[in-house]
Amino acid sequence: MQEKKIKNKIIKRVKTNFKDARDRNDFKYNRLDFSVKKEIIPSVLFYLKDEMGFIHLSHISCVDWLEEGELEVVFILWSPEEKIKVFVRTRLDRDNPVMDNLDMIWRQANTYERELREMYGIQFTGLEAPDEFILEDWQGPPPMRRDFDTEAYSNETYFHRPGREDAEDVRETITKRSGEDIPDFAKKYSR
Amino acid sequence: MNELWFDIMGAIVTVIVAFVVGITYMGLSRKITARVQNRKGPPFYQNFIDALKLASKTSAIHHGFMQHVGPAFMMITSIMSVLIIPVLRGNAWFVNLNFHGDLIFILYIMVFGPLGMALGAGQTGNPNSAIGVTRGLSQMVGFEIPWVMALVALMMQYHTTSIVDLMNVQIQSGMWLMFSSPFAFIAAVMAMLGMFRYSPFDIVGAPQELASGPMSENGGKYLFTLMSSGSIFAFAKLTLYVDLFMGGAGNLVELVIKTFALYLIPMLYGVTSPRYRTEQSIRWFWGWPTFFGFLAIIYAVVF
Amino acid sequence: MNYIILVVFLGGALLTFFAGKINNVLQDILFLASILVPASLFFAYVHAGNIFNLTLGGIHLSLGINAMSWLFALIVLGLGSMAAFYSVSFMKGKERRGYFYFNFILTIMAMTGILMSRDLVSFFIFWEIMTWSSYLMTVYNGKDVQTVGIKYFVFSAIGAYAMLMAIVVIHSINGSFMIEDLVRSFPEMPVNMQILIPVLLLTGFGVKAAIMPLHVWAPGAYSNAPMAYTSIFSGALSKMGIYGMVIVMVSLLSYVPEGYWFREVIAWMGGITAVIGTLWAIKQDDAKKLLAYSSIAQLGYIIVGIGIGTPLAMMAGLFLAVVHALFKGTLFLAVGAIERQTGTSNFREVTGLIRKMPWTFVASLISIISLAGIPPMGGFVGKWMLYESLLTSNHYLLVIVIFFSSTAAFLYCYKFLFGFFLGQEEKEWANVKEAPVLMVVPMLILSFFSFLLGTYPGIILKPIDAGMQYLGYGITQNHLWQTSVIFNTWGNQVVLQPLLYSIIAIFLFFLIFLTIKSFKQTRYVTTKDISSSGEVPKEHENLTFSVDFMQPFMRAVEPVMRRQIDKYYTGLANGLEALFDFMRKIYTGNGQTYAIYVIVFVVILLLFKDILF
Amino acid sequence: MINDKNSQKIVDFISNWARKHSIWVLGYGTGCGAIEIPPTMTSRYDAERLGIRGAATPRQADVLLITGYLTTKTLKRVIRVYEQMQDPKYVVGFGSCTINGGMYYDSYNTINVLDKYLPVDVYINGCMPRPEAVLSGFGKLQQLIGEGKANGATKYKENLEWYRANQKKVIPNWVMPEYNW
Repeated sequence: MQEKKIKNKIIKRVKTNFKDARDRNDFKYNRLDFSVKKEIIPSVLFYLKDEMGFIHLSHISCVDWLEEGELEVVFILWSPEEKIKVFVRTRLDRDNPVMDNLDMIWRQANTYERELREMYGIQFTGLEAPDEFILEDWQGPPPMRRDFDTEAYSNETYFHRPGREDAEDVRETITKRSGEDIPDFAKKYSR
Repeated sequence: MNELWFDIMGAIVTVIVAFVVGITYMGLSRKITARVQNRKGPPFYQNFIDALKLASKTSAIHHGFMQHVGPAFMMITSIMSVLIIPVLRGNAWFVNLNFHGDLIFILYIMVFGPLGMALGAGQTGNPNSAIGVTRGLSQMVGFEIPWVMALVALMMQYHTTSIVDLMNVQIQSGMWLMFSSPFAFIAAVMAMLGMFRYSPFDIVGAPQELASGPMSENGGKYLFTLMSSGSIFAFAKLTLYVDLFMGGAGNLVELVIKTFALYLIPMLYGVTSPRYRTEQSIRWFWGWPTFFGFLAIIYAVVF
Repeated sequence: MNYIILVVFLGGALLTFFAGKINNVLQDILFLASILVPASLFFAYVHAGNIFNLTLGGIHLSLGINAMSWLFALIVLGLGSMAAFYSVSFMKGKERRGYFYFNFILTIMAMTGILMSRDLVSFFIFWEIMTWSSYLMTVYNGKDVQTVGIKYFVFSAIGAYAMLMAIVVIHSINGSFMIEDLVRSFPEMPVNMQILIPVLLLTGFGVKAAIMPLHVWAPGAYSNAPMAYTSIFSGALSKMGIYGMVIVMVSLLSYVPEGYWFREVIAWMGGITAVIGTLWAIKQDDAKKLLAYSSIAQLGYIIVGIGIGTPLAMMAGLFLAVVHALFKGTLFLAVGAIERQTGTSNFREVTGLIRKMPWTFVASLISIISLAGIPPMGGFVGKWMLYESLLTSNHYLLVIVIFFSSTAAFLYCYKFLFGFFLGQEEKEWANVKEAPVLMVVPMLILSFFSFLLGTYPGIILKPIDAGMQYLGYGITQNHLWQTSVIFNTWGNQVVLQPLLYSIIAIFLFFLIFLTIKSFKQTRYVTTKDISSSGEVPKEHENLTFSVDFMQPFMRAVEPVMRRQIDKYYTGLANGLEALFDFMRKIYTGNGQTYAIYVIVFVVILLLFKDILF
Repeated sequence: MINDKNSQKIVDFISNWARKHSIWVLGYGTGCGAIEIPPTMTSRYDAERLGIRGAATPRQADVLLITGYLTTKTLKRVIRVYEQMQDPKYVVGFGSCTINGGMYYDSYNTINVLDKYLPVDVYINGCMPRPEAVLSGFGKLQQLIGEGKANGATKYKENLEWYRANQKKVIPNWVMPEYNW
């Protein structure tokens, strides 16, 4: 009960301060969920950090909504006092994903932003990091986007040793040998 | 002129004997270590094969002149000490420079090579090499103290600085200095643990943290020269201990038995010990070994 | 002839100083001439027994040379002329050259004067000229001129006052200033005078020789003076202290029973000086400071030899004095060359100069090997004689102390060579060039001599022998010293020539082996191409290991290093200041108070009349 | 005498024998395969009895053992390590990742076929190969060395341009020192 009260308080205060913040909270877990526009992301995060005690940035994640043509960036914050997580989501245009740099709020945001820049191609304005993060000398499109065909890229870039095509499926071979059927829950993984 | 050629031939024979015996000991140490660890282990001549392979490497790199000559400096130390230390008692083949140097000369020529080698290691520019060298020099300051104390005790007691004279003292009295100056022997043997750089005093090479330290940029012929110099030097050091404390040796078989018995001490101590940090190692040498060194000097003065 | 040399020096100094107003080249030539002309005059015309007398204001002054001072004059003038050649190139384009040249010549003159003096008055006058000219060089430029200058000034003053007091005491007893009279009458003096006079004189000389409690000025002064001058500051000027100590220890103290204790104390002080100097040298990051502390340590060895005072020990001390002048002179000159070419002398900044300044490296390498006492260099012969003399005279603990110090010396020796010449070749120093010929050649000549003395020590042992005979050591040593065999009183010997030939033969054999073995496949690669976990070091990445270089060793000896003599002196100074402050409070400036003091004093006198009188 | 063919044969025979029985391995343990090396070296399988032991740095090593998949990033380091080694030198590919990409065959950043980039002398098959397989692979390598057929380094030298082209295809930003032997 206590937790729900606190959560309600937080939702109320965020909503009064930021008019277009939408929440989809289910109160099932110890977490809250807000969706805001990308322009007000810095002020929302500042507010949560300074006023509500969400002083720790756990992660910055990204979801590729290919069908809707958008990239969703998720900031995951943690309040050590209340033991509550907050997900702050925002949507960016998939063709031109640009948003503000946030590493002045949390230093560790720099690392996550460099990763997102390489893996999803999101540009953070004013991000100071000249070197590559993980992908040294990468030339292709951002590899974590869903429209990136990794097998085709691999075949095109690296050498392919023939012989893999007629390789047998492991489950089929085992069932053939032992005479048993593939279990239902495993069928969807088979080729 | 003939005498000179005879001397040179004797020197070459001495060096070859030292090389063969020393490198066999190194192979045996690998074998014994393996047996202690319940392994079969390499054959005892494995280090011969390693040396031969290193010699047959067809390419080599160096980072400058000092690295190129570093192994040659190391060889000076090894061969000079094996020539000055009497290998056998009263054998015409092995009287090399026995009467041209004394114990203090030996002490100083023994650091010539490591210093030259350290310069070579320094020029590679590899940080690991320089760290290894500083560790080695620091540790040397540690174990030289008990070692010199033991030698000073011997020199005080028998009023000589010559190794040949100390051997003669043992023949005349019929008693090894190991028993007539026991504390000096203990201090010297403890210092020997550091001299041979087996674990727990293998802080110079330390393959896990320093990538073999000063040797990390040496390969092929350079490593071959260093390896053979190391085995000659090990033989020279063991022979020095035998001459000083165990009455020298009359023939090669006796020498091999005595040196191998001594060689087992640092090796078996090393098999069962983990590695020290550098300052722990230095302080270890300034603890009990130095205490025994003091006892040796008091013993030498009083008796 | 004696005083003509000094007059030439002095006139040369003045001419050089004023020639700077006319033409720089003329000034250089005059400078060289005013060092070289008197030096050659000295070696050509001055020999023992050539005495010049002068009576000035009723005081009898006398100048002459003897076998002992001839040996030291060899150090002074030999090193002085090498440093002079070097200075001409070193000072090119620097400010206040006249000042430098003037003081340089004056120092050489003063040292020559000291060696020529046969009476205490002229000795003291020249001693003061030497102190002042070296003080002016110490404050020539540098970072912390004030503290360093004051320290040097205070300690020199203490030494000078002690010496002056000794001279006055001697005159009040003897009625003569002549050193011969002092030597003759010393054994008959009362015992308290036999202790007081040597203590005062040794304090005076000990300051210049940087013996243990009086050494604090040395690191600052050596490192602050221009390097061309420091080479004679450390190489020759400190030997004046040694010269004085030799005279006191041998001519005076060996004839009285108290001499034994003096010898023991001085020898142990020398031993402790050696250890302290070595430990502090290891800690330094600045090459000048490192060499300064190393000088203190090396002077410690020399003092040990002189303190022990047996024939072999004295010979070891004097031999080390000559060799120290050679190698330490070279090393200071090398640091000067590096500082001139790169602008800094800090190990943390300069690395990898071996391919840029090969000749400086060769000179430094030979000198460092000689300093470390490794055969076949001159330093080994001196160290060997020192150990043998300590062993044969039963100073077993002192052997250990000296051996510890000289083993620990390898650490700073390696640090010096590694810091400047080895390690990664940085892009910052890619355009450094070798020093001018006039700077390199003196270094090479000096280092060649320290190599030569390692195989043919007889060259310098002969004048040393003559000097020791003058001091009264037995003539029997003459047959003890052959050209290349050194042996101790137990009869154990080291035959240097075959050893050197063997070393060279082994070295050449393996050098040839390493060179011709797979010659075509042996390649030079840059220091960036090292096996560092498969990484390619980028240009800006500094992989050199130069910070906290000897950290493991420093950790082990940390308890010793926490105590600094400097701190005690500071404490003493603060205490004295507080005492004087208190004294100041007594003088209130009020007449009434003084009246009370007078009354109290009278009352006390009256009260304790019976006890006091 | 030295140029005589028979004596050259004898010298070759002796040096090949020495090379065969003294193999210093530099393990490049990027993938999961590195965990199979400790049992191979320690008491159970004891590779040291065959003269196989670890080397600390590339300069001392004879064999480069690549245990598992190589990303483009690690490939750069592997090439550098290989080029720092001294002749004669051999490469052993360990596990199916080095042969055809293994389970990472469709990954966007792991190379699939190692021998297009480095001259592999012996492949050890398996995912993971057990220590027995490793020892048998080294046995094959010893056999090849003894016969003088393990000449991957020579192949690399001769076809350097082809290898370089392949390497530069996946490592466009090429900043390595020249390889000139």
